[in-house]
Amino acid sequence: MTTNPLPVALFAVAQAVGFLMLAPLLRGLIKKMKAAFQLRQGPRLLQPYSDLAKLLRKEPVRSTTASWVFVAGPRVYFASAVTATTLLPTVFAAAPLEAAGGILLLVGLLALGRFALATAALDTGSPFGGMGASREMTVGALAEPALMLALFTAGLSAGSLNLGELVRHTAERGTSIHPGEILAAAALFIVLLAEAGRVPIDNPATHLELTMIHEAMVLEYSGADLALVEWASGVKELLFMTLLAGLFFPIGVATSLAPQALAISALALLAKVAALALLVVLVESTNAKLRFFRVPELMAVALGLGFLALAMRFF
Amino acid sequence: MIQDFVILCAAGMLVTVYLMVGQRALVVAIRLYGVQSLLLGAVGIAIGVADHRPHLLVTAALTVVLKAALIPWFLLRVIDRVGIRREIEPFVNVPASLLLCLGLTVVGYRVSLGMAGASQGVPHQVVGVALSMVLMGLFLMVTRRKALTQILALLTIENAVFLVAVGATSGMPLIVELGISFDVILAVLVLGVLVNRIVDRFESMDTSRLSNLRG
Amino acid sequence: MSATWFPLALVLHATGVALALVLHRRPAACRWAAFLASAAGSAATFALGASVLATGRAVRGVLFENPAAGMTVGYSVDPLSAWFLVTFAVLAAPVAVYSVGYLAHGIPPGRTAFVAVAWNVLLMSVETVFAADGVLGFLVAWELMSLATAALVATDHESRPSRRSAFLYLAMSHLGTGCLVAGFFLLAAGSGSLAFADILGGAVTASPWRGLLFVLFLVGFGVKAGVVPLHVWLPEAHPAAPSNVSALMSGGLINAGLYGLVRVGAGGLGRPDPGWGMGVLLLGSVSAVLGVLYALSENDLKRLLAFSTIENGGIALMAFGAGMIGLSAGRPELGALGFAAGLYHVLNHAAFKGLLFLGAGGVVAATGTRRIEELGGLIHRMPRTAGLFLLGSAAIAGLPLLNGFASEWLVFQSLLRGFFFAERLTRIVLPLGGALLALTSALAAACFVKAFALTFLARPRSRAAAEATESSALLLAPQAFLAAACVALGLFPGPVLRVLAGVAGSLPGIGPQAGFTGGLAGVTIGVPAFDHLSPLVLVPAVALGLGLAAALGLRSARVPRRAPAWGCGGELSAETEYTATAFAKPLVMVFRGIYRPTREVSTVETAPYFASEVRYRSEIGAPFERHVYGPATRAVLAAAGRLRVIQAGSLHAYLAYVLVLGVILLWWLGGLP
Amino acid sequence: MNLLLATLAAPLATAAIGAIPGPRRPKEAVFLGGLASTFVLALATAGRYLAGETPAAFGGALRVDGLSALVLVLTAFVGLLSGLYSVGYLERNERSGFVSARQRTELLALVPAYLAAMLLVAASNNLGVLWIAVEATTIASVFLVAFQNRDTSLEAAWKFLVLGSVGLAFALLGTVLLFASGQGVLGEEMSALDWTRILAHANALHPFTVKLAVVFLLVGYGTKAGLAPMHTWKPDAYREAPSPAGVLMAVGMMNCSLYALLRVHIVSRAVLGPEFSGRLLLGLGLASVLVATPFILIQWNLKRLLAYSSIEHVGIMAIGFGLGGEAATLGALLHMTYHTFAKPVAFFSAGTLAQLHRSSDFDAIGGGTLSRTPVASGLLLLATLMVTGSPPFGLFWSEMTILRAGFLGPYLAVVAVFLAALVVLFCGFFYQVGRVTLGPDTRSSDHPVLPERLDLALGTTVVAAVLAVVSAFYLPGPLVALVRAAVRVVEGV
Repeated sequence: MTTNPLPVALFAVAQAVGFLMLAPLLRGLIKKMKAAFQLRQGPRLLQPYSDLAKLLRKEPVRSTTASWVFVAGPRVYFASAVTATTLLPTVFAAAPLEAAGGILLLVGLLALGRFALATAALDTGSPFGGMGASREMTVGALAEPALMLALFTAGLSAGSLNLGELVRHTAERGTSIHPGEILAAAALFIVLLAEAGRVPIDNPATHLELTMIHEAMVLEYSGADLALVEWASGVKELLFMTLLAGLFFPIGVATSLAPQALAISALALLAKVAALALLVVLVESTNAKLRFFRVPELMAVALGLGFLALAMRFF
Repeated sequence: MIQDFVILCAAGMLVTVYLMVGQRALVVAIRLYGVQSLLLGAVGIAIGVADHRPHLLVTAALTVVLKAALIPWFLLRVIDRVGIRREIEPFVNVPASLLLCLGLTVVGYRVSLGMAGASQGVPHQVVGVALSMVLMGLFLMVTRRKALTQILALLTIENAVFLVAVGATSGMPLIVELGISFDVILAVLVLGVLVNRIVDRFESMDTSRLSNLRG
Repeated sequence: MSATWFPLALVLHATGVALALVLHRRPAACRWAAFLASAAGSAATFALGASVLATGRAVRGVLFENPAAGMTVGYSVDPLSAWFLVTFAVLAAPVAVYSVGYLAHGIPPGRTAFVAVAWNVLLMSVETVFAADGVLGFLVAWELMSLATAALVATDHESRPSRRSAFLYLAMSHLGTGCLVAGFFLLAAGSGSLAFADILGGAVTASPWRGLLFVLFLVGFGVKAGVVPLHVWLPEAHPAAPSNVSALMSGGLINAGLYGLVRVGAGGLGRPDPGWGMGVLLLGSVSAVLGVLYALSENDLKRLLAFSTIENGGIALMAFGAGMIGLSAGRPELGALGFAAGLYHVLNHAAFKGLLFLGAGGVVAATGTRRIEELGGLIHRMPRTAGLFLLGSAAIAGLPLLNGFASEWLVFQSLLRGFFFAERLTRIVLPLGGALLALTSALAAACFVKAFALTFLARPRSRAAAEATESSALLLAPQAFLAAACVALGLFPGPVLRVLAGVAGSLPGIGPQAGFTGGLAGVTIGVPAFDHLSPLVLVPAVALGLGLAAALGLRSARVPRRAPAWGCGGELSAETEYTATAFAKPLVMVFRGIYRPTREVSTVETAPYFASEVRYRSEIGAPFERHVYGPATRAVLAAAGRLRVIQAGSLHAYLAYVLVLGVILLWWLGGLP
Repeated sequence: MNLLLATLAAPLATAAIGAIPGPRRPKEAVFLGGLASTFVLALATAGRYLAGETPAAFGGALRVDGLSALVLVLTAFVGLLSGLYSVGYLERNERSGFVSARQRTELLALVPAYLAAMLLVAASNNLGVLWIAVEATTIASVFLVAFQNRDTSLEAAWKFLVLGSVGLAFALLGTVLLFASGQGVLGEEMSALDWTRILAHANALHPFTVKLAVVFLLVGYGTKAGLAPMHTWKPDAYREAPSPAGVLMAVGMMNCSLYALLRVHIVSRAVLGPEFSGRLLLGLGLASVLVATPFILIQWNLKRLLAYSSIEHVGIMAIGFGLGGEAATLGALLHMTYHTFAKPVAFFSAGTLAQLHRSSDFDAIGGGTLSRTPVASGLLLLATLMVTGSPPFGLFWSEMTILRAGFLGPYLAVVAVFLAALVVLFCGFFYQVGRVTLGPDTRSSDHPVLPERLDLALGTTVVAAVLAVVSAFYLPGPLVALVRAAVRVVEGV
């Protein structure tokens, strides 16, 4: 890890750009795999890129009651997601901006994005926005303690809450088969489903007002505003998968800057993310969406898993 | 000999209180009070003569004149004016009252055992009687409804105090005693005035009706 | 020089009192004179506090003597006092300026002098609470503080809720004061001295009363700090007062309770027992979670903020609890971390809660209502207030780059850091506390999305809201100041923590080991680094992200098209908007075990199946009021009512008391040897 | 002429002149002049004492030591305040045509007579004189209680007199028993009952008889002081007595009966050690504080509220004396001093409210008096702060002193209960006063309220309030010296 500002900045920009570039691909991949499960052909793998490009060109329409908050929401959401990616070690066992902070800052940045988007959603005067915001904040509030417990389990066993430090520690130690950490990974996976708006918590494909959460929140967005939201959501999903992979399955993470090690690490990461994507698809395809008021129970399961993880890991 | 006489008189006073508790006619109660005061005077005279204390004779004479004559006369006058002759049913009926008074006497005597010179008898006996009389007087005030009975009970307590003063101390300083006697008379007069006003206002001497001020 | 600051501050406040009395017939002059004097007094205490924090040396002096009782009241500003004085001044000075503008419309002109007097007395007493050097001065100031606050809460005494809250506040405070009197005098009985330096220096380690003492202090100070279940007065009293006073109460007065807890908790009674820290942590967690849950369900803007105060007091307590656990485990550096975290949060809370209450005050003044359901759309009419309120909301929600995040981050550290050194049970309790803190923080975010968005965004839901006008500069400038404080405290935690290391180091149980280092670049916890935080590093990253987003949006969004939001074919209006009740509904349903909401739906049907009117009514249960305080009050009153028979008007009964007393005493005498 | 005798004679003469029918103005002038000169004479007497003399009269039956001097000054002070307020009170009633010429004469005669009797109590050095003086106060005050001549006044007067007489009979029995305990030691002349003599022969007295005597004396004078459970006459009497008399009873008489209790306590301590009477006082005091609590919570009348407050305060002082030790005694005597300053404010402001609303019942007054009679209501709130022992007022300091001493001593449980009761009392008192003063002005126009004017009565209240506030921050040096001298007397050092 270097403290010289220029390489750090370059590293950060590179990682952020990498996340931005790959995020639509992940979306496309999941859609494709889901389609395959349903024996459909589905959209092409790169379709999300085209969607984003088109949306970015389109003229946004905004509600007459909306204020600057409505405009700022997607931008802050986007910026927070992009910034969050720089706190994460990916290919190399260090995060570009690990000097800024660790797990807690990452969670904080995600909360900032959620706060911004939920606030903005209430600016249109449409009941959908309010409904979505309310539900999003509910799920978020319930997911956060579970997320924290899972992350604490990892952090406390590594002796540091800094992600770079943490991944270096786990990389040195190798993948743990300690049941505590497996439970923590499971809790984190449930949180991932919630944060990414996946079945059984949310359904990214629905526009039925009684079931949507995230979609309701962003219903009033169009054009570039919508593009930013979609893109940032993709980044967030990728970020969670990377986090899960990095913390609990550190196989292949490069601990040196040797090109070979980096290449292996990159490939390993892609494979892990793909595997997680497949897992998500499996879950999405084999489960029905839960009724909204059953979601807390799922979150309670995640919380319980997190707690058990902590208890098993340290007692 | 003198001691026996004193104790006899004291016991007589106690008996008058028992009799007061035991009946309900107001006139009889007043007369009993008169007898009681007379006995008190006798105690004073006996001790005064025996111990050669002339001032005791003065107070004894005062007692007889005031308490055996003047106050009963004044109270009888009040009764005549008001026209009420009997105490109505007390809060505690007569047999129970007598039983309770027996208990009060036990309490009084138990304490008096600790008095100085308990072995010699007089102070012990006198204080025992006096304390019993105080408690019984208070008991009378608690259980009887007529204002007049309450005054009588109060006077009984006063007599008990004087009994101690005479029997256990061979007399308070004269000037103090005179002051006290004067005050007692004043108090009785004021009480009498109040009774008159109460009767005028409420057309009754039943103090249990005076219960509008609560809480 | 610094020796005269404190008396000077008191003199300035006293001048404020005098000026207010002299000018009571001229409200405007009275406002300016009294509140500027108050602000000057706060400036003086700030200067004093800052100088003590800079030098680390305590400043002492004598204030008042009562020769008849032979009692002396002095002051002694050590770093801990200085920290609280600075915190208080940072809030009180801008609020005083705000008051000049706010009171012009917030209260009847005839009561200006009253508020100005009570205000200055309040400030005087709070400052003396923080600075008192002994039990008596402390108790005097403490009581005066309660009385002045109660008077201010009752400013609008014609309204029943105001009277009720003032009384409730007074009663609860007095309960607390009773505990403190008992605690202090018991404590003093051991050493014979009433000076804090003697009795709160950690010398009573061996007293058999230690546990009882701590409980007494916990209750006594806990009432003021709004600790659940002693908090019942807080959500009533804070909103009932004029908004400037609410800001001061929420941001400044609960600190008095927290101050006391630090004094006794951080080694003041000797090394804490392990149970104390656990108890404080537990109470803190419960306060934080319940506080934010009730805040979330609240539709009265000021009550919402008041409940959130309970939450933030709870967060500070969690940190203190972690610190005490550290101390009892013999790790002073953990103590330093926990207390520093809590103290940092106290300062931050003063800044953002002050900001939010002042903003709410502006809204109330502009619209005449505190009900969120009747607000909305104010961002168009009051853009500056809205912007500042949004910033405050983000800060209180614990979002990065702002101060709420910085201190909550530190509280997390104090909880998790203790994990490595704790005994079996605490080992699991500490991370669990962390999870509860996460929950609190996330719920706070939801709560303040609601508070801000439903108040300021979308359409106005009442005529008053539609016709509101922006607050004057006199109201906005203090808010801007506090907002700037929120940003600065969020971006520079390092320097703040360097100061706090000194404060923590001055506490009797801690000493110089800090367990954290702070510099301009950021904060580092533990050696080797357990975690670190450097918001400044993040600033360019976030700026870059925002720039990128803006650039991406620029291509199409230069002149966006405006259209009414889609209403499924119908027309959207203020009535169809998502309401505050609806916003909180999912969480209310999730936590219905705690809320115990009641629900009442009645329909008026004009024809079968066609309802002309549907009425919906839902209420959140108040379990402590219903199950603890209500029955307790009723029981006391019922007992008092039953005792009425003592004085039933019967002379015979009265005489019987004397008889019974006489018999008892004589019987007892007769039994004596 | 003997200064002490002059102090006692002045109010007596004033009373005699007051009893003679005559034109109003000159009579009032004589009345106020008499009370003022009484106060000045009392001050002079106390000054003599401070200068090192021991003013005495009647061969030592009257004698002024530190405690006497303190009580003399405080009582005369209250007498003067009460006198000023009496004139204002009569003037006000004149305006509304409530007072008869007989009543004026009665008030102008009884107030100084009552005062004279109280001063005699304070100056007495002799148990017999003490008893006679207390009896005299009873007789003087019973007419003040019956003053308004309503049904309830008669009832209150009757209860007051009967209970008072029982108490006095007990006290007399106690006095006689004390005398009996020193048979053959004290002698038989008048001075045998001087406590200077009793104290000098303390070791020769028969201990058990002294115990018996102390019990009766404490219960007896406790009745006059209004210690529970002998307190029951107080609320009735306070409600019925006109406010100027009320304050004499609540402050002057309370101080004087405490004086009597203290004399007993001093004797008892000399003979039996501090525990015996100390514990009794502690018990009676605690009972008083506890008894006052529920009735303040459920009170329905402003003046009865003050009566219960007065029961509370006498309880506090009894607890202070009972705890013993220099600190607690100082606390209790300071409490007496500060109470003397604070209580008149409460009585006068409450009296003004009652007079203007023509009743002291809460129902009749209604809420929101602050908007109808702002000055009196404001003063009542101020007085509430003082009386409930809130800082920075004096009673806070004295209560703290007592509590501090209590927590240092062995009676922790008693002190804890006491403290808890104080908390509840504070809340109850504030609740009741808040109920009257705060809130919207809901009174209907059918029952108009007399307008509040800055008349003599209200002026007196303001002056009393100013004095009370000042006293919290500054007690004159000689007064402090008197308090300290009284502490020495009580503590026997």
